[in-house]
Amino acid sequence: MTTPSILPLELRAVSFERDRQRLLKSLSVRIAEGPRTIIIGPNGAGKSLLLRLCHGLIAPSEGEVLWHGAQGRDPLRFQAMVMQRPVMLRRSVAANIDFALSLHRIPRPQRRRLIAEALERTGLGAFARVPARVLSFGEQQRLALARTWALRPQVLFLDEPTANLDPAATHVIEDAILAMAREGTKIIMTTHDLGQARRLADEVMFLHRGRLLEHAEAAAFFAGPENELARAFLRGELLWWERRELTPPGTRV
Amino acid sequence: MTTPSILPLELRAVSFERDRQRLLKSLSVRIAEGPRTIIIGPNGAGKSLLLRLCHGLIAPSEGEVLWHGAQGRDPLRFQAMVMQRPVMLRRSVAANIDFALSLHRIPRPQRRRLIAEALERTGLGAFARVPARVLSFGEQQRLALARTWALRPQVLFLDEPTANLDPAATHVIEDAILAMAREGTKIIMTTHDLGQARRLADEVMFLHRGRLLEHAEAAAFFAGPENELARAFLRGELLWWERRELTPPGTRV
Amino acid sequence: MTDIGEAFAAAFSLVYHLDRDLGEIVLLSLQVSVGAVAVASVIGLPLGAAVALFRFPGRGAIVVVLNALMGLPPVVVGLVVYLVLSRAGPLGVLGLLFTPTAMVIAQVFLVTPIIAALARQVIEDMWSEYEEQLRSLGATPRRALGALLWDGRVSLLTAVLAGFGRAIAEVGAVMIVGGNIDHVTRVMTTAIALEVSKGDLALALGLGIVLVALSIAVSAAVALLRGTLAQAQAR
Amino acid sequence: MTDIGEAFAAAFSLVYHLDRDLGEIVLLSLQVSVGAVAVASVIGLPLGAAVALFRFPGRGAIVVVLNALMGLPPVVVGLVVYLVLSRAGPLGVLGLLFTPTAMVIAQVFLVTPIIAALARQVIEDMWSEYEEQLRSLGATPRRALGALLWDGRVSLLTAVLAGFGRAIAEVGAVMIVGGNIDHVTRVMTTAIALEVSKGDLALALGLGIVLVALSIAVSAAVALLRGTLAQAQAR
Amino acid sequence: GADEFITVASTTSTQNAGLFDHLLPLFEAETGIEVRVVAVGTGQALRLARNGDADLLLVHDRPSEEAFVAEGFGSARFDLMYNDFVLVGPSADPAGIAGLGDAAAALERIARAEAPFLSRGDDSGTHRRERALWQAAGNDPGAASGTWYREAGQGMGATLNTASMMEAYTLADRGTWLSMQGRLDLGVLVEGDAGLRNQYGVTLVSAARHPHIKAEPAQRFAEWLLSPAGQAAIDGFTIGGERPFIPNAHWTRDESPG
Ligand SMILES: Nc1ncnc2c1ncn2[C@@H]1O[C@H](COP(=O)(O)OP(=O)(O)OP(=O)(O)O)[C@@H](O)[C@H]1O
Ligand SMILES: Nc1ncnc2c1ncn2[C@@H]1O[C@H](COP(=O)(O)OP(=O)(O)OP(=O)(O)O)[C@@H](O)[C@H]1O
Ligand SMILES: [Mg+2]
Ligand SMILES: [Mg+2]
Repeated sequence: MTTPSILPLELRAVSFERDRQRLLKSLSVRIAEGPRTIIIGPNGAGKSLLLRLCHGLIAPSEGEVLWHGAQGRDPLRFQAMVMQRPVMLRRSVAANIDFALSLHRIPRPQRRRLIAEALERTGLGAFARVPARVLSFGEQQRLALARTWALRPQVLFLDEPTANLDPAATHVIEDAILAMAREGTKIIMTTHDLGQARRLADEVMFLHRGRLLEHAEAAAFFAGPENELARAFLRGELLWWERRELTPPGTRV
Repeated sequence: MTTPSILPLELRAVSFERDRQRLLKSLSVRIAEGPRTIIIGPNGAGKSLLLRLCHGLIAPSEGEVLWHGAQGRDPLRFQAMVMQRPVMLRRSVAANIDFALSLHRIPRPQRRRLIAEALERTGLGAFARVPARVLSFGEQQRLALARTWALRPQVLFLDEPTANLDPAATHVIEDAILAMAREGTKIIMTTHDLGQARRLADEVMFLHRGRLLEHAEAAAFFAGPENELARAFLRGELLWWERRELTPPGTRV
Repeated sequence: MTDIGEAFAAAFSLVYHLDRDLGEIVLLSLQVSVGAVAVASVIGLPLGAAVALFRFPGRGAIVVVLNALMGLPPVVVGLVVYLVLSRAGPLGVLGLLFTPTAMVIAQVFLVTPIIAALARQVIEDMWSEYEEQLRSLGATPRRALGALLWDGRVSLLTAVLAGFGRAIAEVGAVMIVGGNIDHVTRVMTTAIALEVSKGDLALALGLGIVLVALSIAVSAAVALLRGTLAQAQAR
Repeated sequence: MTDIGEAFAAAFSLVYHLDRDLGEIVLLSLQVSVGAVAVASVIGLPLGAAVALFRFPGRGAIVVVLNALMGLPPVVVGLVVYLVLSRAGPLGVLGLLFTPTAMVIAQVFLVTPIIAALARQVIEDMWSEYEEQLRSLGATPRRALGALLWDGRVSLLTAVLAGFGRAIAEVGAVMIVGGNIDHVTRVMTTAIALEVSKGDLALALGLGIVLVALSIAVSAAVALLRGTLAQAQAR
Repeated sequence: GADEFITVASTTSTQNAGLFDHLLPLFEAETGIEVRVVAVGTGQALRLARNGDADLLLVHDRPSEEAFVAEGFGSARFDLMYNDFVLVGPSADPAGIAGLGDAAAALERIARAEAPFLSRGDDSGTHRRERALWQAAGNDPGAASGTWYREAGQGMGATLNTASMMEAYTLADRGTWLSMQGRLDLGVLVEGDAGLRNQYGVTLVSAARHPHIKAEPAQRFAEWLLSPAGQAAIDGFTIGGERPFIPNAHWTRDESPG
């Protein structure tokens, strides 16, 4: 990709409100080109909302989302996202990818090659002509990844992309994410798998009840976060947004 | 629950076919009262199909699904299931549980207590009056668990119930599953988290391309499965249903 | 096109001077159509939902027929109801012919298939999402049906409005079984037809404008109801 | 009730002796209604989808009006089209009045709001699921609209059938702009109305039975198409 | 409204001309009996009465009214009033019939010129008269249906409108003509022929055939129409200064049917 990057991304005092509830609370953060950004936090912290907000799918109630490198270009055209629950069009697996490619004006002959390649990489080659909606959920998640990769975005948002994947597939997808990052794709991703977060993160954002409580280098964060709640989270002691002493896993069977 | 159990469950040469494809191939298995049964296998192996088949949501194309203890009772009334993607009714969180309880003819005053209890256990107390469909997916999965538990089934099917949960929630849900099992609920569950499988399983079923390749004691299975593909799966070397040498996880960052 | 200008003038003067006659006709139109749609909804919504839910032999044929009956010709329905309610017919003794009740009955036959066919489609689309979840929770078909009708309430309202549209606009059936009797069974559409046959096109159009305004008012009221229903979370 | 027996006898003898006149009338009915529904679909489906997709000031009002226009009275539509096409009207020079083309035009006005309003509901329900995914993939509104229309094809067919039902059954508009002229603009519904006014109820009912049979045939054909469309996966 | 009412089946021509709006308030004020008029095609009106759905019949097709009585559905029929039919057409008058005294001859000319002629085509009283005139002219235009001879299959008002649009000739009853002429590009070309006379009659429905019929109030209405008071009321009804209906009852109270 030789076109200039739309990054860095800056959120300026961004809040998101629904039904008179502040779900994201005055987030300010700068996300630069380069490091793989992993967002972690308990269920309902606002991780998915934050990704959708950065990606431009929802608009902030207050504050601004700025793509400093966009230079008048539509930033959405250089991003892609794998949603937590990807929506499959009522078409074949191949047609789902083909549709995404056609949206990006990729000429038809080229598309066939890209589709074959994407299916190959995600182990869906045998499913090309199967209706996408009958796939198992793990397969659907892989198809969503295939559909996104074929677009070769500058910025790739991933919302728990391996939640439904088997161990080997998770492994391969992690490898692929690393490979893309090496080729210059900016990765912004959420996960509940702390092992995965350790493996993939260059920097970590810790979200809690709609607040960004910590934004740090991965090594420093996993060594010991500054924030007390983040520490509790890493120890598995942050339950329903509250600190609790829980029996350590493994001792109970 | 003093009513006699509907177990054991027996599948006799069960096959499931769609669009001229055999998705489950001649499964025969007996699932007895007591041990927690964990089903593992790669994406698309047929785990969800198998659960739905046992639960009676889909009918086998060939073979029989028998609940030997049913004694003329409708076995579905003594089972519950947390689906891989639970469907939330277009109502409040509390009303979703209330609906499930009302289906089981639980009188209204009792319901209120059960709802409060279920919400408490899954950390959703604050969300009682929120529309269920706006919950985060982790919260939805917890609601699905709450909805099912309130029914106090004899047999509980769980399809990757913690895929979207944060670590502490996963921990608590695992504890709750163990507690229910201790109280006599039969657990039949799938997961991609091998650590979780180790923690929860009494016995393991390994599914691959619609075939049941191994059904063993958990300890024996995790010590070293008889089946070659199961061994590859445990080592994370079973990719897209095929054995592959993969770089071991952790070595690549 | 002067007629169209005249028509608006006529419409405004009709409304402005709102004479008792017009009020009476508007009211009867509403009573008959709302009544018919209410009855048709009570029959059609569960019927459509049932066809969507149940699998039985001949179901495909029933869907085809239901869809076809959306095109039931009002005049034919009017005739059949006339023959049944006529003094010479089986229910003649009830003396319902040329009464608003007869008009409601005829419209129920027209509107029920529309509501049922559209509801079937809405519920069938939802059923593909809900079926396994509801069955897993232990819902009997009857409870599943209720849950689907409630969860689909916003979309189903459009089906009901389509039925209302047919009822308020149709003239063939109410003309035959109502007889367009002044002060008794004259509704907006039969009044319009009368003015057309008299050749007073401006007045006919004026009445037409009033009728369309009436439809818009009903539709706006339903939009408010829709907003309330969309927010209603609990049962 | 002897009339109903007579009616079936009349219907059978009509079909059995299938005289040229009946064939002509059936054919014209189909031509006019299918033509009108085709045009109305081409306008109404994208229109409904657009209203479902776009957020703009006054959108709520447009939805209300669209829903209300499902109840556009045929007689009024017929009158307006009549005034426009009449010699004194702005398009009088075209000489379209009392031709099948005029009937198609009038029915397009009747059917388009029905198809658009029902399509809006279908697409809006889908849009809540698809919106973010399509926008994330980079779909322009135009492409999103196309994708929704294609993915909703099976449900939208019911909306189109509802429109067809209105077209094939309505008599008020085609009567006014067509004139029910024998061998020129006489269709099933106007023929039925004529037999009613003549008092030949059995023949009217017989024609009605033929018309309903025709609707069922069309609906069955659509069911086949629906099956094909449901299976069509790729574009 | 009164609680006692009767149902009268009538033709659209009388209703469209506005006759009932003029007569009914007078009768209701005098007797307190409400009269409900169902105005439909002649054929349908006869059918309603035959089924016992109307208490009184007021139409203008003497042969079928008499047949109705002869078959026992009606108990008696009386002449009530008359007007006449007129042959109207475009002012260009392509067949050149203006001023002819003989309607049949005028039709013959129209047929020869193949000038557009719009028939009611609905088997109504007017249509039956038109067919009789064609027969008198020795012509059967049915074969030309769809070409210059067109059958509208609609009521009088719509047919006049259509004829005006198509610049066609047509046969109209004077009542409808008078009430609509201002809006039409047509003129009266032939009138006054004895063959154009249009007799309206009132027929009592037989209570023997249909016991539920409200024979007594229906008879009161019929008697009132035929009485000097009713006849005067009809006489006093005008449209734009012209009398569309001329009363001609020759009935006396002794004739009252049983
Ligand atoms: N209705 C259907 N028609 C055709 N194929 C289907 C249908 N339902 C499921 N399949 C196929 O059956 C296979 C097994 O599906 P299933 O959902 O059981 O997988 P799974 O083991 O649960 O996978 P995952 O781990 O991804 O949840 C998949 O390959 C899927 O594509
Ligand atoms: N449209 C909405 N209206 C009201 N509340 C909402 C809406 N969308 C999200 N929420 C609430 O906002 C909170 C954050 O949601 P979000 O989906 O971002 O959580 P998350 O961090 O992604 O959680 P998970 O780990 O479960 O995916 C949740 O508590 C959810 O209930
Ligand atoms: Mg999330
Ligand atoms: Mg699964």
